[in-house]
Amino acid sequence: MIRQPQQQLFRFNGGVTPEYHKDQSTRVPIGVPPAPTELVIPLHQSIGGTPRPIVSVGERVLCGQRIGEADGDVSAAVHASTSGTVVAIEMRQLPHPSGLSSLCVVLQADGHNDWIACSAFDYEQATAQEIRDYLRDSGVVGLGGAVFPSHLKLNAGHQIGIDTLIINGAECEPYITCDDMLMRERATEIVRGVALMRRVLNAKAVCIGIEDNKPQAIAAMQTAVSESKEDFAVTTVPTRYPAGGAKQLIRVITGIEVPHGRRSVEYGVQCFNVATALAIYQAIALGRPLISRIVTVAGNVSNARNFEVLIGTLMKDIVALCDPLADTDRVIMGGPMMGVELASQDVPVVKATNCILLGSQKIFPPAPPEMPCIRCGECAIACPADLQPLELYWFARAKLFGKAQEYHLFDCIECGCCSYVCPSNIPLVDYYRFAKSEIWAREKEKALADEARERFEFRQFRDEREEHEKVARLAARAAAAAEAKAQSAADLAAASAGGDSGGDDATKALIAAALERARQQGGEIAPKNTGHVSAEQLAEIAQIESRRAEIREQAKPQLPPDS
Amino acid sequence: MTGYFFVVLGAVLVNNVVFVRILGLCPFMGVSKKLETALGMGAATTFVLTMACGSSFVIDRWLLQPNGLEYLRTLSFIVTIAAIVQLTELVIQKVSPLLHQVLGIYLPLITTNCAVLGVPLLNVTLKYNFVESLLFGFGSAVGFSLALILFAAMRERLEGADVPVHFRGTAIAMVTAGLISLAFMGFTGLDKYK
Amino acid sequence: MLEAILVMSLGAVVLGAALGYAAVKFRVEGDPLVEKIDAILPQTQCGQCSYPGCKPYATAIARGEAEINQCPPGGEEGIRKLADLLGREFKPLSAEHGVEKPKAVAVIDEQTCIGCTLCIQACPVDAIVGAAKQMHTIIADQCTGCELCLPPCPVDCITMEVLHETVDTWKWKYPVFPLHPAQVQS
Amino acid sequence: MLRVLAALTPGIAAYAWFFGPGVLIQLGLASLTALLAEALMLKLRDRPIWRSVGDGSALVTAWLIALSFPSTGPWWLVVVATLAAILVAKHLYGGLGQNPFNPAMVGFALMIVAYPLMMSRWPGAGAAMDIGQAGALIFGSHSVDTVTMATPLDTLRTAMHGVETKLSVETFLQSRPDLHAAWKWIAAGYLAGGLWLLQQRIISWHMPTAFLVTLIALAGVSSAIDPSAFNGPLFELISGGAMLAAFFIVTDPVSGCTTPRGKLIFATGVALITWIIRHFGGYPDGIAFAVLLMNVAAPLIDMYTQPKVFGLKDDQGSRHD
Repeated sequence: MIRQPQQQLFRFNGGVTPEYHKDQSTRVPIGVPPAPTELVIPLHQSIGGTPRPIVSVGERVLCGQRIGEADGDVSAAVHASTSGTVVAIEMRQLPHPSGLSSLCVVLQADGHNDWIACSAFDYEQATAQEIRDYLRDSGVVGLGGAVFPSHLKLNAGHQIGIDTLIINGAECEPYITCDDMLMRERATEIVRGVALMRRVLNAKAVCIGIEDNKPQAIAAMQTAVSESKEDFAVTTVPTRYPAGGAKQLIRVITGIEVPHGRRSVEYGVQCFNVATALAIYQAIALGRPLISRIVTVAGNVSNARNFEVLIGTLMKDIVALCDPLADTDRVIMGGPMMGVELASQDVPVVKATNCILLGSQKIFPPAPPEMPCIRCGECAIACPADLQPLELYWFARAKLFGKAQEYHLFDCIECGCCSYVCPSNIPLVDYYRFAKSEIWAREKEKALADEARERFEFRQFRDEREEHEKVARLAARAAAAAEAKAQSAADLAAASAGGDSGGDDATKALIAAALERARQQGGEIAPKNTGHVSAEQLAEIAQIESRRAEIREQAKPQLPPDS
Repeated sequence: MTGYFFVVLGAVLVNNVVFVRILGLCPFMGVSKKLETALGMGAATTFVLTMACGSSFVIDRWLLQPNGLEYLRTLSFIVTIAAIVQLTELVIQKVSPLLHQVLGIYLPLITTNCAVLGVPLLNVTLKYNFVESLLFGFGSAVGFSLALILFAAMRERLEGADVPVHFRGTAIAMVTAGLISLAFMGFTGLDKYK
Repeated sequence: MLEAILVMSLGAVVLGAALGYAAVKFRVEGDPLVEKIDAILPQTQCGQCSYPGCKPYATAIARGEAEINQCPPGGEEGIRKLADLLGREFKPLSAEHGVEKPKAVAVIDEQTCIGCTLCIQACPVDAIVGAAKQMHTIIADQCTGCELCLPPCPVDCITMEVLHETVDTWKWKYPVFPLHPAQVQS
Repeated sequence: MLRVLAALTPGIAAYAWFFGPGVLIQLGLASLTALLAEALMLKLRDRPIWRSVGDGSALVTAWLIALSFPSTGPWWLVVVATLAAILVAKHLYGGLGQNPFNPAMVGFALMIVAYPLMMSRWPGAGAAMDIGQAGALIFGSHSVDTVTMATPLDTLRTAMHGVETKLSVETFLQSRPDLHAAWKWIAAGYLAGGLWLLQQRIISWHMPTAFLVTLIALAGVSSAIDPSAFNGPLFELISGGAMLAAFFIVTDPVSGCTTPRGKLIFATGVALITWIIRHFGGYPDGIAFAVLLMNVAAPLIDMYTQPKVFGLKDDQGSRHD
């Protein structure tokens, strides 16, 4: 059944309508910042495995050249955003709430911006596997913020086909306008990308959902669709946060609720961000990998604006273009509802960076002190996932994670509606994030423990088996000996026993000798660190000799130990 | 018929074995930490108590009273109940090992559970007939289970409460039980209509 | 008096017979509880609990021979889970069995290692590779941090290195709660 | 919380108008006790005092206690009840937001169980009492029988189940029209405050509606069957603390249910138990016990009335074929 999405819309429960502040950054067109001289490109930019670096320090790379190779299927490649020289592959701070570092490729731009040879990808002739590999190697990921590798979503419906392809242009979070501006300015390319995706996915209907507070984007998309002669529906959805969440948008347009842990394709729906559609167009039709994205810079700046930023550009360089106000005291990646506060602006723009939001005491006044939860239920009314945030909070606060999971903690999409409405100013989402990461850590620990148990049990099993084998071997040998020399059995046994204890002693002596040598070596090795090459060599020689001595000693025939 | 109904209702609510008669507190405090264990304990007690009431009635009416051995009542009841509990434990261990683990040390506690002895003795005092005895036993056990289940659900939530350090655990559970007892006093006087 | 004795002994015989029959009829073998306890234990196999491995400790707990607070690697969290499973009261970690430490892995100083294989024999989870007279190394992913390889090493070349936080292992912190200092509930 | 206090004022004004200024003294006593007890506990627990005292939650508890107690009762009645409410029912559980029982109702239930006689001595309406007289009654001697009387519910109970079985509701009301009018006005005051709270979205419609509807239905049906033994809906609503309960007591979010279905079940349960205790139980009014009993059941009800989580609702399944 093909739905007629433009006729009937559905609603999701909950949601809030915060101040949007979107007009700040939509007054001027998307800007292009001056070419950066140094780019820091983190290898880990998408959900899944961290790509392996495939360039080396000192190597010259071209714009669009792959520098990180996808690690496994759930991963996406990383590319050089401009041409230049790799000056380092090292740990650099990431735009991550932890402020921790991860492996990055540092590129010194040469200013030429030489591209690799690009050619369109003939997806019509390609197999599903080839399309998947191509997109993975083009580094296309969801640009709405979740950075889920797109090839996994595009492949999912390849054979069977899906009912509805939804293109997410809702962009519900305050301040962020990158999708809005993209739709206004590049509607034609987006529509071409959507057409490509539709063919790959074999979708019966296509619906582009845009919130009704973006009339210009809606008009631009409608024009582009009618010009392209495609039968896409441009659906205006009511403005209500978080209508731009994939699950919420699917619900609004099709009425289907995709539960946690299920993929929307199981319900015949697939949802992509408009920027992802453009990236797919560029990858397939132009052969260009994903090396830039639109970033909104807003908040505490005098000239809020959107920029097309090369991945790896440092945030402070972009922010400087917008004249940040003097009282700026924090930088947030993403919007005020779901964004994460960063430790500094000295981090690169990554594929997930849809917005750089500067904050000050004036724009985001410090939250009034947290008051006790009185279970008023406002959060439950606002929750778009129909959860009971107050119960989740109660158990997350007390670190009763099992109970929190019973109350469906992992169905929480961290949209921040509950924190927004809470009259007691409780940072509810922080508690859920805390509880979730604790639970994940525990699950990881549990998996490790299970592995350790397996290995331990196998070791025990092996020890036992060896014990049995040894006993059997000895028994066999003893029997053989008894048969061969029946008359002097007693003598032999005595000799054997004597030999055994001798062997034991020998082993102990060996270890003692090695110990002695090692002590001496320890003394010799120590100065090595101070740079005495000769001493190092001496030590090496001594080691080799001692090993030889050991081998010689070991080469002597040893009697089997007896039990 | 309504008489029977009021026997059960009275035993469940008005004279709730835990909150009003204050019997069977050890398992009540011990097994009410989790809802599922509470359910198991409630089920086990319901079974044992109903059986105990039936069998003790039989023993009292047809063994002790005809022979003028009322003075052996307590003794023989204890023996009978102990045996029934043992039987229950063996059966549960076989049939549902999980329930057995969960009830663990509490199943033997039923043996010395004052509720299980007290209710049959009350039966005698109240001069109930066989059916009434069974119903009274059943009702008391249902009241016990109800108390246990409600209390367990409360305790599961209380576990997250920011209780002052010295009152954590059993202390606050006792306070809570006391307050529930206070609430159940509201039913006082209801049973005069039977 | 005679009747009383008769009645009581009759009761004893009947009930005793019933119990005896049930004990045979409903006999249970094996103890699934041990498995459940073992699943909670951290499987470091470190022996700090004074039992030779996690499984023996689990068995001892199930039999009621051991306390639930003897496992330092499991920490408070582990004790809490055991207390939940067994319906016992939570107890703080017993000091005589050790203290809770941050997770660490053993690292062999490859310069000093003499290749004696003693640590390989000591490792309960086969996380050390190497052969006689060859340098040994520890597979960090498989190391449980039990420290059992430390004492046998004749040259003390094994050290425990605390695992540092990475982006992958980073956890959201407990939110600041100005009204009440963060408290763990019992 | 402060708006809850504001919403109580019309009811208090009517109360003071009809029954004299005694209630104001009681309110003051309860408030003072509650604030001191709250501050003491916060101090003992090393928590910020002013912020928590200032949230007004202790005052709400205190006012509810003062309003449900006889306005000319001895001073220690209200003080002890408030102490029990704040110290035991609230702070032993960790303070605001953590108490499983409605603190005010714990205080009330405690006192009615301990001092049933004291708790049923209400002043006669229209007995023009100035503040001095009221003070003398509250702080002074116990020779107050001349001006006090039982609540209408109490009298009626005695009448219905006691000697004067022929006294019907109508005759009772006719005999004391002043009292009837007084209670009607007070109930109207609470109703007005409650409606304002609803309009302010401080409380949701679920609880008051379920409570009142259940009470009216029970009273309507039972009085239709046997008018001589049961009260009509109007009497049921204006007597006791029914209106106060509907908007201010049952709606306590901390100790009640939080799910929409749970709220309906909770309030229905309170109304049902209240009605049962009023008519069959040993106490004149059962609201406190009913609230406490449903508090006991609230966690269980909440657990089993969780709304379906997004995507797990029954009316849809995997659509793919």
